[in-house]
Amino acid sequence: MRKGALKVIMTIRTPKPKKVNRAGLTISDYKGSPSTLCSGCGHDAISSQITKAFYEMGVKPHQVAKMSGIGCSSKTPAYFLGSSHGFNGVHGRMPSLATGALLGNRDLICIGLSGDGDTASIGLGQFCHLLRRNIPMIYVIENNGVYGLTKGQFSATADIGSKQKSGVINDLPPIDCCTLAIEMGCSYVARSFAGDPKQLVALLQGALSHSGTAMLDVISPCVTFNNQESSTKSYKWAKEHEELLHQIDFVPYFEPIETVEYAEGVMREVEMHDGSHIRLRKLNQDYDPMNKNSALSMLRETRDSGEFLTGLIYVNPVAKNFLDLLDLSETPLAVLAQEKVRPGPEVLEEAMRELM
Amino acid sequence: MRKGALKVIMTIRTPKPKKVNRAGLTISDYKGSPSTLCSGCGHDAISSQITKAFYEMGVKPHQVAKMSGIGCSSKTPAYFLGSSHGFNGVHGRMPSLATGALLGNRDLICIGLSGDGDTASIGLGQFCHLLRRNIPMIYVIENNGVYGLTKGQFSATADIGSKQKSGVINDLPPIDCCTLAIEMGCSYVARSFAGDPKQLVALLQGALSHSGTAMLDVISPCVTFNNQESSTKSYKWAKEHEELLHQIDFVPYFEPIETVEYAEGVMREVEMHDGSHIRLRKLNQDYDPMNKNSALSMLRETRDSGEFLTGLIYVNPVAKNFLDLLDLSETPLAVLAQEKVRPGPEVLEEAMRELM
Amino acid sequence: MSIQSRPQEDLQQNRAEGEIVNDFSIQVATVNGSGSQSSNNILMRAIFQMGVPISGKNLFPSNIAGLPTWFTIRASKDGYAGRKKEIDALIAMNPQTAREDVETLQESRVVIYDEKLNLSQIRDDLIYYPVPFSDLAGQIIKDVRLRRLIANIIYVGSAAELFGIEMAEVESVIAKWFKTKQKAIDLNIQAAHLGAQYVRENHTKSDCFRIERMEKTQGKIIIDGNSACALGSVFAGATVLTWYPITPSSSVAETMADYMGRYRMDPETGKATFAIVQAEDELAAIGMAIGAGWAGARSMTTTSGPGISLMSEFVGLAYFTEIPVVIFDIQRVGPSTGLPTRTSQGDVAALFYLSHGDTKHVVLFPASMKECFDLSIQAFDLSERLQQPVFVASDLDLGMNTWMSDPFDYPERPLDRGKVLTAEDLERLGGFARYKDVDGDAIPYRTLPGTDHPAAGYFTRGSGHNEEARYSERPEDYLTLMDRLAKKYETAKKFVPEPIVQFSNGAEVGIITYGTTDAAMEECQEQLRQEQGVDINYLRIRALPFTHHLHEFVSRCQRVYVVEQNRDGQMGDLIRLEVGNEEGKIRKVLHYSGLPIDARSITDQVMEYEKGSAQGNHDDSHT
Amino acid sequence: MSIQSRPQEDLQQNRAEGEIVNDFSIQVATVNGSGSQSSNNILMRAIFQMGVPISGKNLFPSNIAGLPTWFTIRASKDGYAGRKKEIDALIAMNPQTAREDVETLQESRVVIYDEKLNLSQIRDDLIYYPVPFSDLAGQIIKDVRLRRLIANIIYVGSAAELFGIEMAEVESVIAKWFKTKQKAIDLNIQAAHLGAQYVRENHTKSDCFRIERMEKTQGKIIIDGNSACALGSVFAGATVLTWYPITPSSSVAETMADYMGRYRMDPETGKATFAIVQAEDELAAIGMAIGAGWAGARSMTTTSGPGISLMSEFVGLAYFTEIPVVIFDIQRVGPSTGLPTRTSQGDVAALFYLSHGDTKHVVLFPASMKECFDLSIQAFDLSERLQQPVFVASDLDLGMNTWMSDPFDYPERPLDRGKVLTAEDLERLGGFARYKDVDGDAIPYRTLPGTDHPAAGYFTRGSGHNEEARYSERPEDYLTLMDRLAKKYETAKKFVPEPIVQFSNGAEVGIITYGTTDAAMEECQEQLRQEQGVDINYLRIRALPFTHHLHEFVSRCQRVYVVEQNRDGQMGDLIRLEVGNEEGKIRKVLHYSGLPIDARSITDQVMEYEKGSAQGNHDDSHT
Ligand SMILES: Cc1ncc(C[n+]2csc(CCOP(=O)(O)OP(=O)(O)O)c2C)c(N)n1
Ligand SMILES: Cc1ncc(C[n+]2csc(CCOP(=O)(O)OP(=O)(O)O)c2C)c(N)n1
Ligand code: SF4
Ligand code: SF4
Ligand SMILES: [Mg+2]
Ligand SMILES: [Mg+2]
Repeated sequence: MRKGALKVIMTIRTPKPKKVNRAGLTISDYKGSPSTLCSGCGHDAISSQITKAFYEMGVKPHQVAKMSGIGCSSKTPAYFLGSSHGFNGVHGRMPSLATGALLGNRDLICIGLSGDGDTASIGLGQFCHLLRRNIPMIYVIENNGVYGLTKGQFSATADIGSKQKSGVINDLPPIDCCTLAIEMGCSYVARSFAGDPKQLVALLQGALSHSGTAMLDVISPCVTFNNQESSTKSYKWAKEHEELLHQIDFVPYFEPIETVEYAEGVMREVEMHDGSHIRLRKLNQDYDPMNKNSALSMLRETRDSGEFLTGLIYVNPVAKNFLDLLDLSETPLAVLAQEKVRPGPEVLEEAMRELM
Repeated sequence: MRKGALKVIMTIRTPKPKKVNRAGLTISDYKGSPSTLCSGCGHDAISSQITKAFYEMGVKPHQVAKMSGIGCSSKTPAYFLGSSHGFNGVHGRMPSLATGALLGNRDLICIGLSGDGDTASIGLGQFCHLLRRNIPMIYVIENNGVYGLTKGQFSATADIGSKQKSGVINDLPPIDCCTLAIEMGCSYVARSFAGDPKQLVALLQGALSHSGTAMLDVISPCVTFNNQESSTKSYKWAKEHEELLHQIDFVPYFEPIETVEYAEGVMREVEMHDGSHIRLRKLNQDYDPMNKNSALSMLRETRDSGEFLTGLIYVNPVAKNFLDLLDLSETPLAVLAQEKVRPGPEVLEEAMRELM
Repeated sequence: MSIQSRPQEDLQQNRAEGEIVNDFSIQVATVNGSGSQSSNNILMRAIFQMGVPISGKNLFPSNIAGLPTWFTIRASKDGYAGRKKEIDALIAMNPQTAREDVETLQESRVVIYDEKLNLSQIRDDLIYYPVPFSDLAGQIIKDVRLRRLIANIIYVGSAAELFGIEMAEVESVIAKWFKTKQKAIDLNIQAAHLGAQYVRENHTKSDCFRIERMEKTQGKIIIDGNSACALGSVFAGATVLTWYPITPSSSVAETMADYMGRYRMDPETGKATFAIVQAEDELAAIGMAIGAGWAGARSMTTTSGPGISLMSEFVGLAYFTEIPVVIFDIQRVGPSTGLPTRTSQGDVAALFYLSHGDTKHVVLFPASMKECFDLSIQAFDLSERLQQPVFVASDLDLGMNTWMSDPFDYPERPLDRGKVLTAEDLERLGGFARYKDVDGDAIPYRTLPGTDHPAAGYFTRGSGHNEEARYSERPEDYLTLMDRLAKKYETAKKFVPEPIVQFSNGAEVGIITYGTTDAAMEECQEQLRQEQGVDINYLRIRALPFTHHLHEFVSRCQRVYVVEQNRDGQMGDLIRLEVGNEEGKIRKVLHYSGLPIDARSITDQVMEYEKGSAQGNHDDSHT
Repeated sequence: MSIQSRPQEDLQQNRAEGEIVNDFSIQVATVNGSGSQSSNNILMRAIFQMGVPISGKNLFPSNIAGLPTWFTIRASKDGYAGRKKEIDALIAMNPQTAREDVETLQESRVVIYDEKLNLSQIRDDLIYYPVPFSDLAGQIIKDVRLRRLIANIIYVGSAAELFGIEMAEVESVIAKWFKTKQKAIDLNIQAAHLGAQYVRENHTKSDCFRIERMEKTQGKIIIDGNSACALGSVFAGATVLTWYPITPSSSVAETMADYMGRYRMDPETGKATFAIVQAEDELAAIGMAIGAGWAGARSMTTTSGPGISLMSEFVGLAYFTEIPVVIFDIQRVGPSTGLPTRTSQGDVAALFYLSHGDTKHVVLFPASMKECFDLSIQAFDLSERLQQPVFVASDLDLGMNTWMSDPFDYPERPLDRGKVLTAEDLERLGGFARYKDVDGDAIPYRTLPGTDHPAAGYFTRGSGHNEEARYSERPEDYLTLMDRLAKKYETAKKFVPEPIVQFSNGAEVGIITYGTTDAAMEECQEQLRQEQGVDINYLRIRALPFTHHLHEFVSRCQRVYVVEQNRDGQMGDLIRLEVGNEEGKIRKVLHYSGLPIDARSITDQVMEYEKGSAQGNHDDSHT
């Protein structure tokens, strides 16, 4: 039923599948090299949705910078947008690389791919500080609750009480990246599931329209090390427990918004930075993702009740991002001409005089 | 008036000033070398209260391990409990050193001193992971909103919009260490003020009676770099805006609990791990520090309303600490005899047979 | 891809009357995650049980499933355990690489392959044995996934039949391998027989390779270096292990966790006499280990290159504050992430100089399974004796590949906990100065936190301090401290394991190695003697700092070749600093492709030099 | 405490007919946070304005207020800027240290002190000038806190009177110093006069030290090395600075922020042509800088020892992925936290070998204010030309002390942005291979993210890659990559600044230094010539890698002394590796107390060696 309902909506949303998008490119222009991940890995599903979202938004691949840390998840930037620049850095430190890249070139459309270990274990500090700065980028956590690439050790989002193949049991509470992100000032916080392509695409498109950090905590099952039914990061559990906060329609700025009639409180519309609209259609209750406090309470309640809540949990479309705050020149710093960056001889003389 | 009221209470609490405490030691046995901090520095006030609390609780100095990172705050362990072991490590990484020390010797009574830069900037990751593990120790943040030792740069708890002597302005939101601590699973979360010695002593004694991580976020003005009235970390501002959540009496396990009559809902009593009691006396409203959600809401509300809330914000006296979870031998690992740690020849033979 | 360019060895040469017995290599080319690991092990162990020395090297990709993997079993009557450059028998199971794998073989080598791949057209100078593995598998099992697994054990049977590996041994190994899983045992034995039978009925042996029972493996064990280090640590009485997962070091910690759980629970209390903590990263891992070492525990951490870099600051703290901690570096190919599943000895300089300022560290270099065990134990003694970090530098080849070894000997010496003062000592002495050189060996005394004496406490700090451990910026205090630390490094020379030295009369050439490189040396010496008539003196370094033996060795040789597995000849440089390099006497023989070094490469490079013609990649910019 | 043990210099010796003119040192002993910094500067600048070359060294504790601090002004007619070991005139304002300060003076030196301290009983071989500073201060100001400040300026007046520093200059400096604050100006001038007057009326000069007007400072500037590096970076067109505060490097970033704000706002748009970000720690600081360098910005970070250790992993990434970034290391005394407010050259080995695996880095060593400016600029050109990290190794003495210098010259060469391909280039070439050595210099071409061409994109990774930047574990790809990186290091030799070399006829002795150590060399050479009749050849290293000049220099000397400020002789070792060390020709002269090196210590150690009697602390374990 849900899926059914979703389909209807999607037809409203999805620009009729064309051969080429606004950038005059085909979907295959957004593909990358073949994946070397395990077949069935959630990460590959996410790569496909990223490919789709960027294609549908008509993003120009050369403007994109794909950043990542280390892990199976962090390998994925090689598997989409093959003609874009990509940077697979060191473990847990992608946030600083991405921050630097955007300082150097503010025009880049930056997407960071990370894992739960890369972000919540070794990378927790940099992750938090990135969010505080509201760096304008999409930050996707491909959350499977384990270290995939090193063969199944627990990450900081592993379920408490969960068991490794080796028999070791995890007795530490998992970090909730969404709550943490909101507390740290993140201005676009969403949770989704690799097995829910439609929602994921919509959330990615919303993220592309956002002017600050858009953090997507995406449950992405590791079929090799953490897909047993008991795991809250398994396909089965996620499918069975997924609770949609709302149904999401995304209307890109370049599409006409047909005004559809809705009963009172059935739909909320969030206008994004670039003029796109995110439409949230009520499911159980009317939910306001612009209210930080209710977002936090909602997260706490569902966590306590063991629900797996997905959707756009919090958004502040007008928050100033870090580059705005730095008041940087419109021209990317990387390409400023010598005249702009090397003051003239008279300036040096002035400086010298002051020191005499 | 408040202070007056407090005094009364204190007389109930404070064991009549004796020459020596239960350990047969005088207060001067709990002092350290003379401070080299600026006169008037909040950190020195905190050192005095630590001295007092440990003296009054009759803690044996040789059982204490004082840990710290780097900063003016991190120098303070040299200024109290001079006969205890102390470890002034590297910047931002005290949590791991303290964790290791307690793994090595579970009998140590561990107190960590840190600064807001040491904890919330460079140390944020380790801080969060320490809290997740509920390491049995007292963790004091001497929070002045600046890097004192490096002469006044902003830390991650600096007020948004605050100005450095150099004129640089901070436009990032401060991290709220109490909220963060609760989210990370800390089991004793308090906020206090270097200028409120009585409350601080009570909170420290409560912390000494706690079996998990006790995190005290103590506003500790930097008189040299961040004491201007506008700063929420200044003496003046803190004095004027301090809102006591409740008045705290601490009754150590070794003192008789005189039952005092109270009107309904006027007092809450928290029994601590070691049998001590923390008595919280209602001020404005009755507050339950055992309820995580109300603690988080309370923190959010007061933060939004710009109040400076102090007191015991959250406590879970029964949470299992990390050493319990590891099921460690009662004898500290550091002093286990060779027979305990080197298996016999027959064991090696068995291992060898399996490999043939 | 293929893992090597086509090497040049003429088979006729080493063929004794037409047959090559117990001296060849079998390589299984497959994909990882396909479950071939167990069948490869079964094949290897069956040969082992026939008394023939073996070694197994697994060349795997840095991902989890679906990429090419090569497992090479070397049977060597002489017990050579180093990598053999040339593959004698290929079992081609991986369509992705089959062609290239076949192309890189030398003539008249053997190819056993899945019929469907039909490789026989590629070259006509090889001996082919096609087998319809999946069809055969289909005969005994329907489930498609299982069929893949079964195909693996079928090639074991085929190979056994071809090379004369007794089926009885194969069966007993299978039984051991699957322990109590009777169904699995039966199924696998059935499959093995099927593979053997097919070969018997459809092929006639036309190659020259044979396994023949001999007596060289009785009482030997098969193990990998990481397990040996883990066992060593268990018997060293290590009590705290804090680590962060990284290939190829993870299995040290994981194996140790198993052993600890079995051997180190206190029988009386049933409680753990150890703590193992997976930290959030390497900074935390080393921080915890140092904290534990400070508290008096025997603490350790395990990592590889990137982790070593992250530990730099903390290691400097431990050096400067004199805290014992043992750090295992299972080296992989760097710099940066490099090749996480390939081997190297590239961290020598990093380890020796680790951290800013004037630092020099103690590093141990195990070269065998026995040494992984023994030096792990010694590392803890050294670290507590010297009160400083001690590194154990292993590598992926040593750590993750399977080696044959004599069983380990139970340690004779009791634990050396170093200079620790108890409350009684303090009572007697009336106090102590933490950083005072009382005994003239530059090693001070320490007390452990929790020691019940008013004079026990002292303050540890990474900033300047005097002998009483008080804060000091005085130039004279700093000089005293730094000079003592330098002197302590001299003292270390008395405690570290001496090099293994071997002189042959009249030999002019000296060769120096360390760690796994040694595995190729016995064979290399044989090649130099047989093919070139060159006898050599040999020294194997087992530790930094160097001992006087190095000076003596060099002075007794005309030319010294330092053979190691990194680009810059890092140990060679340290040796030149130690003993000088008069007229380019110290030369570098380097191997850094990520594959374990092989005897042939060493022999060839040494002879190149000797013929006064050192050129090319491995030329040495310093000479 | 006192900052030095009592040195041995006989005053008579260098006294020209009873008077010592423009060649002595004045040390003000006070406590930090007492506001004496400005008065010390005023005193120093007054001498400067009299045409007498000066240098100022501030020896301060690692805390914020209340601990002993010594500011030493050296007036040197010969323009010697290195530290002078012996103090000629002490201004004793700090009760905590007064006694020891006085005790360590040499005979017939001067002591100006606060009467209350009455120091005159301590020794009778000194010349004392007591002054009641606080009482005098009380005469002109009531506020107790201000009185302390005023007392400081009073001693300036007293010293001026005693040593013949013209009051007019003192006044003009005060006016300059307090800029528009007229009240402060008047008050300070009044106080200075009061101090002078008191001395005039109560003391008769009985010492031999005098300042006399000369013509050696016209057109000179006074600056510290950190400001010079900051200015250099501003004119280098640096666009991204990401940093984390740490003494003694912080003022590079902070001064740069000032200059950027003034000189680098785009006049047209009013927007910033730069970004300065205070990161959360050094891992983030270097990560951001590398990210920015990857994006094509001229990026930099500033730090000191502990930060260098924390940057290890990331620097290895930049080396291996070939990303430009400039790293300023303002060295302090390590290992660990060490002495944060003392100077050393202890990070040479750490910088050269930084990170695990086979890495070698480019390091520049400025030795003067001009070079801080020039080499900062060159560092960015080098880094983008070579596509790798470049370190600028300064130190606390150079960076935070005040030096006299000629004004800086405007850079002649335009920015060298290195091999960057534009969309047009790509169109023409039809593509590119990121890691291919097209030009034979081992430097590949890169494109910047955002380049509008379908062939522009490539994937950067710290793991193994081939020439097309694709993931590869192939041994041959790894060898190609590592050999090219080694070759690129050879190419770097063509671009790095050459050493400064100076031969004197027939000199047998060669001395090699780098960085601040050079400041003591002119004086040292004079001492060797005058006192020992020894002429020397001199080479000052300005960069790693070494160039051929080093080999030539060493071969032309009989004995070479490498003088540096660390314990292990780190540069000495690198030199030995480069040129060998035939019969111990390369000797180490070391200084590592945390105080700036002084000519006397070098001269003495060199002569010790020359007399064949090198012993003691500074003995060299390698010879
Ligand atoms: C500094 C460093 N430490 C450790 C490693 C080893 N390592 C590689 S990936 C990884 C964890 C990956 O887990 P996660 O981020 O959750 O990604 P996943 O594989 O689960 O997608 C680790 C520990 C490394 N590459 N670098
Ligand atoms: C790795 C490292 N980076 C930087 C520094 C320099 N440093 C010393 S203290 C400090 C910040 C201290 O601030 P905080 O923790 O708030 O302590 P406070 O001085 O304010 O009490 C810094 C950046 C250092 N010692 N080590
Ligand atoms: S191991 Fe897990 S995370 Fe990694 S590729 Fe396989 S399924 Fe995906
Ligand atoms: S600088 Fe600030 S924090 Fe440091 S000692 Fe002074 S007042 Fe305290
Ligand atoms: Mg994961
Ligand atoms: Mg602070």
